[in-house]
Parts: sequence; structure tokens; C-alpha cells
Amino acid sequence: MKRLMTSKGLFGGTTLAVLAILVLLPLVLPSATLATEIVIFAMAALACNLLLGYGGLLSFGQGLFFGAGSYLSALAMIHGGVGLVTALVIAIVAGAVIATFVGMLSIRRTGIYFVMLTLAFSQTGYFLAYTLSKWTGGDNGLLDVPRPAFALFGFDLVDLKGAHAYYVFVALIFLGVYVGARRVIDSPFGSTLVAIRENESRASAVGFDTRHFKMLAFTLSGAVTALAGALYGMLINYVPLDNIAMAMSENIVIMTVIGGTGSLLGSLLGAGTLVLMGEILSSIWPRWPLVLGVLLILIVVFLRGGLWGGVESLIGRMTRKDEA
Amino acid sequence: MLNLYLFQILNGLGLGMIYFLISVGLTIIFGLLNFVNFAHGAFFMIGCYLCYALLQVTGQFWLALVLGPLIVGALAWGAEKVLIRRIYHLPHTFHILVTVGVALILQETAVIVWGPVGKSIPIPDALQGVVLMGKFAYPKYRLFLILFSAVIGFLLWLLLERTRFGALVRAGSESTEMVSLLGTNIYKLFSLTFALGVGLAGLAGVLSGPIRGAQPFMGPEVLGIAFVVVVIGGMGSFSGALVGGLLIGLVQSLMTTIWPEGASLMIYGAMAAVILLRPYGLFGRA
Amino acid sequence: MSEILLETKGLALAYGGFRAVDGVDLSVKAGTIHSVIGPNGAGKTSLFHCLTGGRKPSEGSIVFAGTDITHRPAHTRVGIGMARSFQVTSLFQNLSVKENLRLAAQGCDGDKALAFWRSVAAGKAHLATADRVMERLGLTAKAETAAGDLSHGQQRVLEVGMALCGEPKLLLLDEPTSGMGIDDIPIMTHLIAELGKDHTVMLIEHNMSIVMTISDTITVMSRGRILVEGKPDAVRADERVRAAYLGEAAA
Amino acid sequence: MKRRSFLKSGLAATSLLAAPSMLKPAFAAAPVTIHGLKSMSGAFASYGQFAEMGSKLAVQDFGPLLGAKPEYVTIDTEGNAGKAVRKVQEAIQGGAKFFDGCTLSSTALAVGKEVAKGGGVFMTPAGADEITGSECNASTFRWTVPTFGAIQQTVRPLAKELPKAKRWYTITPQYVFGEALLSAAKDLFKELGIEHVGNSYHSMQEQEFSGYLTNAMAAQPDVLLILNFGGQSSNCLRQAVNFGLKKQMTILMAWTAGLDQFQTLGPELLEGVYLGAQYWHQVDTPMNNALVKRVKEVYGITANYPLAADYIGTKVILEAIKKAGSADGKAVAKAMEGMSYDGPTGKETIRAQDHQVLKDYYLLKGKAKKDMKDPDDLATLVSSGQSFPTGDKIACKMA
Repeated sequence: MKRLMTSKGLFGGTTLAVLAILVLLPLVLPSATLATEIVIFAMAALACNLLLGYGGLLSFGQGLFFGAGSYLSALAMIHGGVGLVTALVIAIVAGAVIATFVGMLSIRRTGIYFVMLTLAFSQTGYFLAYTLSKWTGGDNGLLDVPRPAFALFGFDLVDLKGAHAYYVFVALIFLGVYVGARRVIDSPFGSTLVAIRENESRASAVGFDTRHFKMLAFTLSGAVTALAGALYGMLINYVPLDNIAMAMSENIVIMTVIGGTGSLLGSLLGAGTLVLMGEILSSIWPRWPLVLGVLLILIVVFLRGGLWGGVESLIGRMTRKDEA
Repeated sequence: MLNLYLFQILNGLGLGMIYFLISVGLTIIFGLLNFVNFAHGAFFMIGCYLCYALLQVTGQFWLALVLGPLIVGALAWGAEKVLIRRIYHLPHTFHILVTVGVALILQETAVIVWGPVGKSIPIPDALQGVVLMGKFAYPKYRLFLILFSAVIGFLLWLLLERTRFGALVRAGSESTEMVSLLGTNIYKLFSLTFALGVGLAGLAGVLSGPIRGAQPFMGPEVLGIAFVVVVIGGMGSFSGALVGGLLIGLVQSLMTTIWPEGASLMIYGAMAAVILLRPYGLFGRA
Repeated sequence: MSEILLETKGLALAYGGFRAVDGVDLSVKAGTIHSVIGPNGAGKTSLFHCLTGGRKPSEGSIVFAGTDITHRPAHTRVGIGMARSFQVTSLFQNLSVKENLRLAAQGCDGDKALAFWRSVAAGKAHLATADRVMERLGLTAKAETAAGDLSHGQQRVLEVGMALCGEPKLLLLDEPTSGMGIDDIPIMTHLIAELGKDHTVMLIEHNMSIVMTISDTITVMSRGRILVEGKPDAVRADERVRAAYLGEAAA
Repeated sequence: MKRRSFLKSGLAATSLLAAPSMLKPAFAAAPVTIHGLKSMSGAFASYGQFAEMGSKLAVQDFGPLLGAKPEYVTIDTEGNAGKAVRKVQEAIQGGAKFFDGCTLSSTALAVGKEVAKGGGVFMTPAGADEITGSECNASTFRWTVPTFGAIQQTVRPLAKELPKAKRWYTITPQYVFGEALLSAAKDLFKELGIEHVGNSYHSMQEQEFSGYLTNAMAAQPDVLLILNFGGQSSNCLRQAVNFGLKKQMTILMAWTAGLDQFQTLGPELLEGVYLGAQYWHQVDTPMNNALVKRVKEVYGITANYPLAADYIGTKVILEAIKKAGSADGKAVAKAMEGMSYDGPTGKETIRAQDHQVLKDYYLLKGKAKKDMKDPDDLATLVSSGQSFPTGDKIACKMA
């Protein structure tokens, strides 16, 4: 089973599964926009997973990075007239910088104090966004966020106005992020992060300055989360204040946990589950968050590996039977 | 103008005592069980609704004041037996996730039982009206709340400092092993403490009912306040909850006169500053 | 042989009014096995904390291989050639034996491991170190076993092995036999003696009999100070040492 | 072995995700479908459930339209603007053209943009003036009276009723909507020669108003004008009454949610308080009387603001489709411009220039418990009338 998760090669193993899911999503779902939303949140969950699943760091500040990515990329496009690629780069850099700052301060504490610090910073970001209504639109949100064509060196290459075109664009970025994240996890950095999660004092004793590793984890996570935020703003042509709210942070964490911490594929599964629950259950029974609550409890008590962990052990059992 | 500030200080004290009641249960549970309860606000909300429901049935606020916290405590006691006890040994992260789940369940259940529209809760007849102080007026009910919270605080202090139960709880927060060695059933102690802490959230809910009304979605906001208070005072510290509550109450109250726009920002900023500068709060232990 | 690798001067560590370490002058010669023993509360562990950087000394200095390291953070002491084991087994429980050792080897490079774009597989040197240490510990057969699944004795051995991966000049071992069964103790004693052949070892021990056979020098501590220092035979014969231990037994 | 397990994992994952494909037919071409944007789950569920009743009833009671019975689909906004916009995009891709609802201003603004891009029609009862102001567009229509009218129709008549009340204090939520109400109030104060003795801003999540009320007490005003809405205004009023403010000054809540909020507050708190409202079930107009009767019949409750607003919004779209004789979004939008019809507030007209419905706004006064004829007889009508920005005060520049 271990091998399944850590299989070598960037394009082997789960990457193929991700590719298959990305191809199938828009075909089986009622719309490409729904598929796009899932993939965008999967990206945010994946970034959260890097912190939580690999570094053991529960950040309630992911909404801050997500929101910052949406706001800053949108503002750059609206007021600076920048193109798609530049806007995304701005989001990535901003996310990385903000996350480094938040990380630098938050990792001075551990456990619940760490969580509270990340929460306090994200709340501060929220109040900032809501106070600077001249720029952000405050509680009305930032309207008319463009979705420019994909352009390089001033040439418009692909128009992304269509739902399917945009899906393909987002899916390709996700694939890139996924492959990159796998690389990160298989790197000395990734393995050290796991070591810190497992036993921080031991990691420090063998020579790692654990603060640097946690901080870099924040930087990478923030960059990817902000990228997701920017893509989300372009998807709905709008940046609601919700993007930077505590509920956003909470949702990202819930997706990560439901999908399964400690495996990147789980993030896709978690985001898919939560978004689709909202989609399907809300039309059947408006009290569906109750089901979500039950699911969350069941997962922590019985299935700590999350849904993907469950799928894995199921496959494990089946293959063992095959061998017998 | 000076009077205004004086009155805001009185008002802040009142607010602070409510905040103390909201937070003290959270801190007791953290102190003994090292358990992080994100459902604290949801139990507060249930307390509010029980105040409403018991008033509907019995028409007696005082009965609601006794029964409400007991029912919430019993609910917590049951939850501890079937669920919470299974996850003590896990890291805080998992406590948070499970109790977020519990909070969602409680919130949606409240909507199912009492509907999504909030409920108003009348102030008991005996406490209707205001006390006049110059050109200011202060509600009798809030005065009652200050005194009642002070009494509850004192009783809690007696319970924790002067009884065998309290001694065990304090010993338990140092080392659970030691308490087991003393021949006490540590699980029973845990269940009772959890029920006590959550019951206090229920009590705060019942008491806040006439001020805030009952609303299914009030939990997260209350939880936020409780955490800010507890973190500033020191997680697990009884006196920390008292001083933290009063501090936040005063700051918030004075800020409404000085710089209202920054009130919320200020509170989270203060929390971040305290964690960074005094990691274990004003009264916490390392 | 007589070059001094580690030296403390007037080292003290106070907790409030209590001086756990109270003016210790210690010299560890390169290439020796140097044991620090003493009854409970003698200040051994506090001294160890100062040496590894777990605690900041209140007074005095620590010089290692010619550099003053008194105020260096713990993790940076690995890079200059100090490695430690823990009294209570402290491993990466859910990771394999090999991964434990590989991480320990990687630790010596410190922040170089921040390279998130590289592959672990590219760090061949670290893998080789892990293999070599595994061989030496006799754990090669258990390479893929999770550390937490090893027997207690094996975990203690791995604990010492973690310190070895840094190819340190000085090995600081904190009660390596702590909690070990009678049957496992000779294995550990043998391992330490072996390590002593090509490392300088400083050993903290509670149990006097174990260190007698393998140590070159023994320092006996009592109440935060050095009571006696010398060859095992001399220490064994010393009246004050007996009194200190007897005092403990009587208490 | 390895490859096979990957294959299986892929299949397992995709079959899990394939489940919702059954949703697909939901947007298949139907006769005429009205999509109701209602906050069914999430923190605004109290509003959504009544709003849904209204839209459903309007569709259900409408006769054949373009040769078939019109249909209705609810889209749950989950109280989240992002979700709402994305679901609307999806519906538009599936051919949806007609939308009604959205409580939240932010959601309504963003949804309006999407519907406009798709060339549809969107009628909303949301509060933000930008909907028929700076962010107006060809597809979006608004039933609710803007902040300007709400202030004009509450402050002005109250000032007339209390000629001696010259000192007013305001409590304002510090968000876009609150600022709009406040600036409208300040303009009117100036015109009426009222002294604005102070204002307290509070943040978006505030639920504890004792501090602000203390500030108000210190200013010793004749009238306290409360400019927040929803749960905040309930708590603000509740605490104001607790502090005995009702005895010291007159209280006016300019923007209430109407009956469902009054039911929550109860007569003890409401007695003697002046209340601004978009709709009131006791207003005597032919259409309103019919609506109240019908709602009682079908749902067994008294018609309230969310129900009435979404009922009429939906009905207006259906009427316009009938008038246009086509389900083409642009044609229907055109038909709505300038349309006059019998609404729950009487004769209502859709102004072509900014797509604002011109209708009455009400000033009510809370009744004492002993004067109530039934449990919903919580307030009495003081005055009603229409005030809308005109001429160059209209911020809308329709493209």
C-alpha cells in the first residue's frame, strides 16, 4: 500500500488517475463550470494538505491566501489592465509573500495557539478587505472581474470565455500543480516536513531548523491557494467578501480532511465531495450541513485517512485477495 | 463626557461578565482534558433555545435557568461517552474537526426544531426596567447578570479550589496518571468535567437569551469571542477567563465610543499580540 | 589522543533558586568514551541539556572543537559534529527504519533539504549513509519496517543509530540502555564499545555497572557538581562515590 | 499488480464522481422555466423558505404561457455569493433565461451581471442601490424601494408627526448599504432642519449594541434612527428597549424585514416603535387582499415580505413573457420596461430608465398587545408613499 502513495516517477501512478478524473469530470457532471469549481477548490485543498497532511499544521488562515489571490489578481486586471498570465503571477507572488509572513509569526507557537494565530491573521485580512470598500467593494464584493484570453508576448492565443475552454485551462494548471506537489512531497523538503510532523524535537535534534521548513511549507501553500483564489475570481467574474471569510478557511480544511490528509489525490476527492454535496443535497434537503457534520465525525473516528484512505485500503484488500 | 466613559466602563464590566461565563467552560475543559471544543458556541446556542422552549412550556424563567444548563450538560455528558472520549488521545487538529462536526449538527438540528427564524425571549417580570444613573439608564436584567455571574464565578472557584472534585481536576490537568494512581476513575472525572464545562456554555446561553434572542447561526460568533477571551487570559486558567473576559468587555465597550470601526479588528489583533508576546496568555502556565 | 574535544568552564543551570548544574568544569578527550554518572538528581540530565542546546546555561561556557557553542541553537550543533540520542526513545514512529536513518543523514545538511524541487532519490549520499549505519546496527533486515513496530531493544539501537548518521565527532548518548531488558543490555554495551573505536562518545548513565567495562574516563556527579573523575577502577574504589550512591539507596 | 490497483483506484474515484450525472436533465429545454434564487441552506435560510413559497405560488397560479404550463426550479444560493453565481452560470449554459430572487445584495449584484451576459431577465428584491444605480444593466430589475425612498418615506412622515423632535441620533452598520441609508438620512436632516446629534458606526458582525446605545443615551436625542437590518436590527432594538430607550426617545427602524421579523421580536418590544417596510399584509389593495387570502389557503400563514416580494417578482416576469409573446430574454426585458401592473402595494410601474419598480414604502408603528386583533396584527399603518431619485440623481447609465 505504501508503494501506491509514494510510487516513483512524476507521471506514473496517481498522476494518471488525476488525469483520468480531470478528463471525466466535465463529461459526467451537468456543467463545465461545476467541474471547474471542483478543480479550483481541489487546488486549494491540495495546498492545505501540504500543510496539514504533510506538515501536520492545521491552518485556519487558508481563506486569507485564497481571498488575497482573488482580490489582488482582480484589482490588477481591473485597474492595472494586466493580462491573464500576469494576474496569475501576481496572485502567486502575493500569496507566497503573505503566507510567508503569516507562517513566520504563526509557527512560533504550536498546537491550538498556532491555529488561533492563523485564525487571527485571516480575520484581520477579512476586516481589512471589508474596510477598504473603495477597492474591494466591501460587502457588495468586487464586480466585473474579467477573464482575459490566454496571451503570451501580446498575442491572444486562446479565448477562455467559454465554460469548457476555461475548464481545460484550469484543469491543465491543476495538473501542473499536482505534478509539482508530488515532486515537492518526494523531495528532501517533503520528507523533512513529514519528519517534523512525526516528531519535531527529533527532527530538530538531527539537525533541521524546523522553522525554516514550516515557513517554506506556508510559502508554497499560500502561493497555490492564492492561485486557486485568482482562478475562482475569474470563474465567477466576481470576488465576494466570502472569499476571505473564516467560512472559506473552514471549508478548505473540511475538504482536505474529508478527502484524506496525507495523499494529494484525496484533495480532489474531498473538494469534489463537498461541492457536490452542496449541489445535490441542497436541492433535496436544505439541512444538508447536518450530513456534513456527521461525515466529518465519522471520518475522524473511523477513517482518519479520509475518503481516499478508505478507497486505498479497499483496493489493498482487493489486491491481497487477488494474490491469494 | 467623563460620565460617558464611566458608564461605558460599567457597561464593559457587564459585557465582560457575560464573556467570562461564555468562556470559563471552554477553559476548564481545556485545562483538564487538553481538549479543544469548537462546539462550545453551538452549545451556547442550544442553551438560548432551551431558555425559549422552557419558557414556552413552563412560563418560568427561573426554572429555565436551572433546567437549561442541566439539559445542555446532560447532552454533553452523553456526547462525551459516545464520541469525545474516543478522540482525547488524538492531536488538537482532530478535536477541532470533530467538534466542528458536532457544531454543524447542533446548528442544523436547531433549525429543524425551531425553524430558521430567530426567537425572542422576554426578560423575566421581576427584572424588567432600568436603574437610572443621571442621564444614563442601565437595565436591571444586566445588573442581575453581573451579580449572578459573579456568584457563579465564586461558586466555581470554590468548586475548583476547595473540593475534592476540584483538587482532582487540578491534579488531572497536571498529570492524568497521578489521578489514576489516586484510585479515581479518571474517565468519570473527564465526563463530569466535560459536562460541567459545556453546561456552563448552556448557562451562558440561557442568561444571554433575553439580551440576544435565540438564533440558529449565533454559535460561531460566540465561539470566536470565547476563544479570544481564553487565549488572552491563558488556556486552562480560571482567573484568565475572568480577567480576559473583563478586559475584552471593557475594550469593546470603550472602543464603541473611541473607535467603533476598529472594534473587531482590535480584538483579533490583541489576540495575535498576546499569543506572540505572552504565549500562554496573561495567566496561563507553560 | 589527548586533544580535548569538548570543554565546559564553570557551567551552571539554575531553575529559579535551584541550581541543577552548579559550576561544572568538564573536559572530554577526543577518541575516548567518557561517561557521566551519578545518582538521581545529580544534574546529569541538566548537564546534557546544556551540552545539546536544549537549555541555555545560566553561567559558564561550552567549547566544542575550538568553537564557543554556549549560545548556539540545538539544531545547528549537528552541522559542526555533535549528535545526540534521547533518553526516552524519540523516533519517527510511522516511518521505516531506513527513512529514519536517511532523514538523520539529511539533517546534517540542514537547510539544503529545503530544496523542494529535487527528488529524494537524488540524495544518494544520504541513502548510502542510511544503508551503512543500518548494516552497522544489524537492522538491515528491518529496513522497511516502521520504527514503531520494532522491539524495544531495537528501537534503542536505532535511537543510537540516528545519532551516528551525522558522522559526528562527538556522540552524546543519554541513558542508551534506559528501559531495556536485561537480555538486550549486553548488545547495547557492545555497540557503544564498538562506536568508541572511531568516535568520541560521551555517555550519561544512571547504572554504574554498565559503564565500568567500556569507559575510558568516568565523571561522577552529585548535587550539580563534579564529585570524582578518573579511570573506572579509581572511581570504583572511591569512598565518596560509594557514599553518594549509598545515600541515595538510604533515601 | 501495481498498474491494476491504479486502474481500480481511478475507476473507483470516477464512479463516485459520476453520481450527479442524473442532475443533467434538470436544465433540459422546458416550456418556460423560472429559476428562483433562494437561500435555502446557510445563514439566510429564514428568508429563503418564504421566498421560495412566493415564487412557487406565482408559477403555480399562472395559467398557460406560450402554450404550456410554466415551470419552476429552485437554485439554492447556500447564502454564498460565489456558489450562487456559479450555479446561475450553469443554469444559463443549460438554457435558463428567467431568474427571480436573491436576498443578499452582493449575490444579487453579481448574479445580475451573469444574467445580463446571458441576455436573460432577473428580478430581485435585494437592498443594494447599485442594482438600479451604478451597476445597473439591461437584464436586471429591482422590486424594492431604494435607500433614498426608505428614508424619505419614514423620516419625513415621522418628522411631520413629531414636529418637536429636532434631535436625531443614528446607528449605522459600516457597510455599503448602511452608508447609503446614512447619507440619504443626512441629506434629509439638512432639508428638514433636523439636528443630527451623533452617529455610531458598528461593524458587520456586531451583535452587542450596549456600547452604541450608551453613546446614543449620552447624546440625548429625541429620535433614535436605526439603520441596520436583519438580525442586527433585531438585537439592536431588543437591547435598546432593555436599556429603557423607548421611554426616553422615539425609535425608528428604517429598514425592517417586515412581518417575519416582527413575529420574532414580539409586541412587547415593538409597541410604539416606528418601522419602515417594503410590504405589509394589511395594506388594502385588490391584489394584496387576494394574495393574502391565497397564501393563507395554500400555506396557512400570513403573507410576509420575502414571500410577497418573490411572488410579485416572479409574476411580473411571467406577465412580461405573456406580453412579449416570446421567451426571448431581450424581448421580455423590453416588455418589462415601463410596464404597469397591479402589485401588492397597489399600482406599480417599472421605470424604463433604471429598471426600478416604482412602488410604495410604508411607515408602520408597533401595536400594543392589547390592541392586536390577531397574532400577526403587530403594527398599524402610519403612512405610505413613493419617493425615488429622479433626473440626474439616477446613477444608472444603461449601456
